[in-house]
Amino acid sequence: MTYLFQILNGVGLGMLYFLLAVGLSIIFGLLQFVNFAHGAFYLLGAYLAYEMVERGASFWAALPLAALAVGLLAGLTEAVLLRRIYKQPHTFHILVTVGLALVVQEFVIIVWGPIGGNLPAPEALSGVVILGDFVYPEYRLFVIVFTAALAAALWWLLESTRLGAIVRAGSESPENMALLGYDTLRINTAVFALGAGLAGLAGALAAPIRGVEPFMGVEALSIAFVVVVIGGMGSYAGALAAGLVVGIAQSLMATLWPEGARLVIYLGMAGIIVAMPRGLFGRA
Amino acid sequence: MLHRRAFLTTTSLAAASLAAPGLLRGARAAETALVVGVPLPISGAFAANGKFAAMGAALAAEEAGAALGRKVVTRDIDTEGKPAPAARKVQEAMGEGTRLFAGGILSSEALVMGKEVAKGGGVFFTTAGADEITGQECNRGTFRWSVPTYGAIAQTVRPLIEQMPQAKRWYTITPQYVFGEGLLTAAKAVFQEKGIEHVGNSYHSLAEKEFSGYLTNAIAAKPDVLLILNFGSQSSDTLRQAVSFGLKKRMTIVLAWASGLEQFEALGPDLCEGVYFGAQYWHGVDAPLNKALVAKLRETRKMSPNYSFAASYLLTKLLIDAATKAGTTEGPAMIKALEGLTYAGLTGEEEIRAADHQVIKNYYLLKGKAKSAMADKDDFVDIVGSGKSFLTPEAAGCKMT
Amino acid sequence: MSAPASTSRAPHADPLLATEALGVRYGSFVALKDVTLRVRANSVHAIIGPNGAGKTTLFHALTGRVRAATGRITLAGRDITRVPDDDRVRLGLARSFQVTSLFATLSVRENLRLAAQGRTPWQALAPWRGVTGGTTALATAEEMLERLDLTRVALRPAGEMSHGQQRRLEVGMAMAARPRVILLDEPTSGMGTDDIGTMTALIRDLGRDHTVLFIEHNMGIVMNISDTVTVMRAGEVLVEGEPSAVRDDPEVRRAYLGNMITGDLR
Amino acid sequence: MIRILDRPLLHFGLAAATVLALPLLLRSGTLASEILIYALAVAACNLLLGYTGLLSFGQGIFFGLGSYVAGLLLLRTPLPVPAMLIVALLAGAATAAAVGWLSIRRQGVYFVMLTLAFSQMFYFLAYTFSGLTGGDNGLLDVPRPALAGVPLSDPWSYYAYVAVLFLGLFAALQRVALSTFGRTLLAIRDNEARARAIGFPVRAFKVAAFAISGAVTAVAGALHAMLIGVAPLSNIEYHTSETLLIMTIIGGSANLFASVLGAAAYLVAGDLLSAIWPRWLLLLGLILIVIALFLQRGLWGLIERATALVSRRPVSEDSAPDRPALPAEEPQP
Repeated sequence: MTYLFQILNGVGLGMLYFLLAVGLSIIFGLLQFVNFAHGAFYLLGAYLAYEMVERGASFWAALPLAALAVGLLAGLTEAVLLRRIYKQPHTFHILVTVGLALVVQEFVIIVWGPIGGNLPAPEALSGVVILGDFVYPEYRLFVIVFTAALAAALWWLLESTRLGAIVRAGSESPENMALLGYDTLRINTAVFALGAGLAGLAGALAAPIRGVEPFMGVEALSIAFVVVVIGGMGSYAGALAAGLVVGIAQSLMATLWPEGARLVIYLGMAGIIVAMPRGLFGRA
Repeated sequence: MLHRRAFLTTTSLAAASLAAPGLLRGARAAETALVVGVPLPISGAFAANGKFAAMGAALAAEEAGAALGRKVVTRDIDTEGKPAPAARKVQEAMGEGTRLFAGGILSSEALVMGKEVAKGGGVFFTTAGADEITGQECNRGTFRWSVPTYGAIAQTVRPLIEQMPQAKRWYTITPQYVFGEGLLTAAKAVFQEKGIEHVGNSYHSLAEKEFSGYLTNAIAAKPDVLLILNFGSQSSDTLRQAVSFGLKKRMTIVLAWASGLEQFEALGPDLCEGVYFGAQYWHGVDAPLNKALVAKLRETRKMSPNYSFAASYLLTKLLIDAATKAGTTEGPAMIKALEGLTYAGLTGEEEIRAADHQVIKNYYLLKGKAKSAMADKDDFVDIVGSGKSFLTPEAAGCKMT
Repeated sequence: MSAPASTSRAPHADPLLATEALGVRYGSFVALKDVTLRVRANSVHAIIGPNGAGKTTLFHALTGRVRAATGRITLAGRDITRVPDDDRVRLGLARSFQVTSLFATLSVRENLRLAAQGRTPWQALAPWRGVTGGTTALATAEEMLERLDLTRVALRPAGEMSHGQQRRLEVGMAMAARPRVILLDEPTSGMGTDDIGTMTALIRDLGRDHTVLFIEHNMGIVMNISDTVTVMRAGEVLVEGEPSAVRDDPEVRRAYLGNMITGDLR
Repeated sequence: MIRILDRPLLHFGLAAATVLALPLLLRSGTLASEILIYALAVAACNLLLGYTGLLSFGQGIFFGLGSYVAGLLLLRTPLPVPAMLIVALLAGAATAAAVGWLSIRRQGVYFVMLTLAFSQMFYFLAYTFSGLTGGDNGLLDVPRPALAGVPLSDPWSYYAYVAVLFLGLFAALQRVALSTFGRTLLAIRDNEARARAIGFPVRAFKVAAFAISGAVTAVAGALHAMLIGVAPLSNIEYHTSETLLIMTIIGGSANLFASVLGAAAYLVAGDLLSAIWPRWLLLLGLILIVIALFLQRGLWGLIERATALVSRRPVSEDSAPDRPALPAEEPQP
């Protein structure tokens, strides 16, 4: 019975991981850009939501606003900073985004202090759902439903809109996009802002579960990498599937072999790259 | 050494730009003033503790300086929360003549620094949690203020069992490393003695942030009490997630090793309400030295001392007092001055046990109160109980050499 | 330009490089199908065909860069179908690339030295051995510099040279391995008229002491210096024969030459 | 016609000058030793990044491994230090060869991610098998035994010992970089497909580069454990790998002395800044961004520009040996 509940709980975790990773995956797919600052956007989203709620805003307003603000900020960063180095080797992608992540993290400490804070779940969702012996917080249930709806919307965006078509074409072959005559610069910025905004949304959404603290971005980044690699870089469906796999695996390991949870996750990540480098769903 | 000094003075201007790390730290001041090194995680993940601890140490130095009419300074050393920079920078400080050190928040850095300081003939006073510091890894140069795991469990689990005779089923969540094992072992011993059923334990790694899986395990075991044995932000995460799973209504939650005020501030009163916390220090403790400190701090800085601040204040004060008494900062005389010392501390009368350099002091059981019942913004908890419980030095495994 | 290289050979001698029903697939796309090829020793053998005919894929398969899905490849009678690409160099197979592929930051001499060293690569795995130790490779590099007329620019980074020089170096890298069969993928691609003349002479010259297999779009060169021409289309061999026979083949004319050649058939 | 700044002898001379200058410039022998130890590990990292074009997040594995070898052997066996260092060297080479052999199956970002996964795996292995590694506490009391009767307990005498090893290994790395092997690595970095096409078994070369890099890194890790008296868990952390990479890039990957420069600059600046401002990582972040945008050849590139300014000779950015001037696979008209 416990296993069943662990799987259910893992689904909740997995949806959050999906949201965290999907932006990283889209950015990589289109821009071939390794974004080590993705965790920093997650961190920033959480703190912005926290700040707004502290100042009396409702969580429902803070959630989209935080995501939007992070997206705008990321778009700006892309336009003035990152686009200069797309053509450079990965080394410099990593260097500039590691630097950016440090700047954001230290900035958060300067503004909000080194001690974290608590962002309570909205009143309406602060209870629990009871299923026999199993207890599940309403807020986490909301996260599952919300993320599922968002995943569907994102699916629609990527599959049925012009932007989606461009992104998909661009992911398959970067030259395509220029050949088709699109303004690649603006599309790059838009996609980067979208990816980072999703990370910010994940941060704001996770804040009532995890609280906020200045180093939450580091852990988020490593989870996002694991999910993206297992799912296949640039793959939307892969991010969803791998998010769920990692969430469920982590939750099950809590019962089976807690000490080895991390070891198993990274072993899985290495195994996937060696055995199937494009991940579960990556395009060949 | 001599020619190096000479070189430094003659070419100091030219070299200043290149050799700043060596020159910026007042080398001259070190020769006349009494210096206490304060190795703390000032940057990195534990920066919050480091910040307050540095403030506490500075206050102690300031007070002592005024009282003694002598220049007393603290020297902040950023350990980055990691043993390697900690050891390296403490070595450096000793190379420049510093012999007294008060600091070390994390077990791993404190253990290393204790060894380094002892090797160099200095004295290191710490608040870190690892039992080994005054247990298997104890040494002449290291002193520890905080109560080890045995006492923390004895002053939290034991009184709660007595208070709640109907609560027979306990579940534990434990970080898997020496500190967590220490707490768990002590808790198990109490369970066995008191006939408590230990219905399960979840181990987790030091990097864990997601506790829902462990909480699901705990719920399945249907305990009366959830005993959380991790610390710092991990215990905050565990408590936060436990509350969101509605566990507060289903069972009693005990956090055996809380950091006190700074943790309560991060959690907020709603999460803390009704939860039991074990703590080394609370600013509401009724002891003269503590009352004076609280009054002074409220007046000058509009804040209440938290554990990091208070402990660091006291350690620095103890080192300065001992150095004044001994008339030197050199290790052997300092150790002699500190061993067996009984003094009026922040938790009442405290004693430095000579055999293992463990300070014998109170450990507190606190209970979170409702937001409406708080007298001021820092009044998060009531003191439910306190007392001194310690293993003998032999039982703790300390063989001083 | 004069008549084809005249080192005459017995027409039915065993081929030096041959394929038997060679097939290559990229996913579900069939890039090569049933290609059977005979390259006689010491001949100059041209491969022509429209874009997408599978010429470069054939080179990739011959040199081991892509794996053959079906069929086999033999070099001097030895089956090399499963031999890894780097080992094929040691067996005497070297190639140049259609798109210039040099060590751009290294000097021209170093490019050639490395290419010469590629024959005995395990010697280079010695981290303690200085470069002067590999004198054979250095000597080969010097010889190639002269033969390619690149001595003047020997110390310049390869990436900084003119396009014509880079193309010559590209071919020279294949030569430096002293192969039995040298494969040249569009050696004159992107060249000006002067450079083309030099390159044509170089290939003809190569034909004297090597077996040359080359892909070329310039029909003038093909007809001028080849002993054998293979025409490919859509991954298959259409016709194979002497230049004059191929030129006059009606199917080739219809399928390919008619709309490609602009009166340059000499 | 090699430009003066590209002469290996000059680089060795500069390394030797650094060894002599550190005691004059720094008050702390410990910091000086740490600079040389990191310089070794960074130069080894440069062999992969600058010479082979492999951006590996796995260097911390070998650094941590070296620390553990030092801790285990010096604490539990009577082995003398030189023998211990040889064991660390061999263990580092073997582990690096294995990690490299698996990692180089993938290229580009996948390679980076694979080394990242291995780095995390080894960290959690070290964390889980605390009986061997001491877990979170690390291996305490790593001694610094006397060498042929000369005690090494004084920071400056240990510095002298480290300096001798540093110069020896630096020269050895230089020899590697200049050998036919090292020059083949450059070719692989520039154009791997071509290197394979002209007959080089590229994998074997990459694995060998990993092994040499891992061996030197492990020796540096062992020396570090002896320096700080502990083999800490943090030495095998992902963070160590990241720091080594950052130092490498800050210095520049043009030559091995640039790595010494990178290690020294990072440690000295870190030491200085952290004493002044607790939030110094913000400055570090900004510096990284500036380097990525404007100073891709690192501090060494700065020196090149400065000397070019003095001698009024233009530095051709295109001839940068650490950056292909011409994308090798780009189609040309």
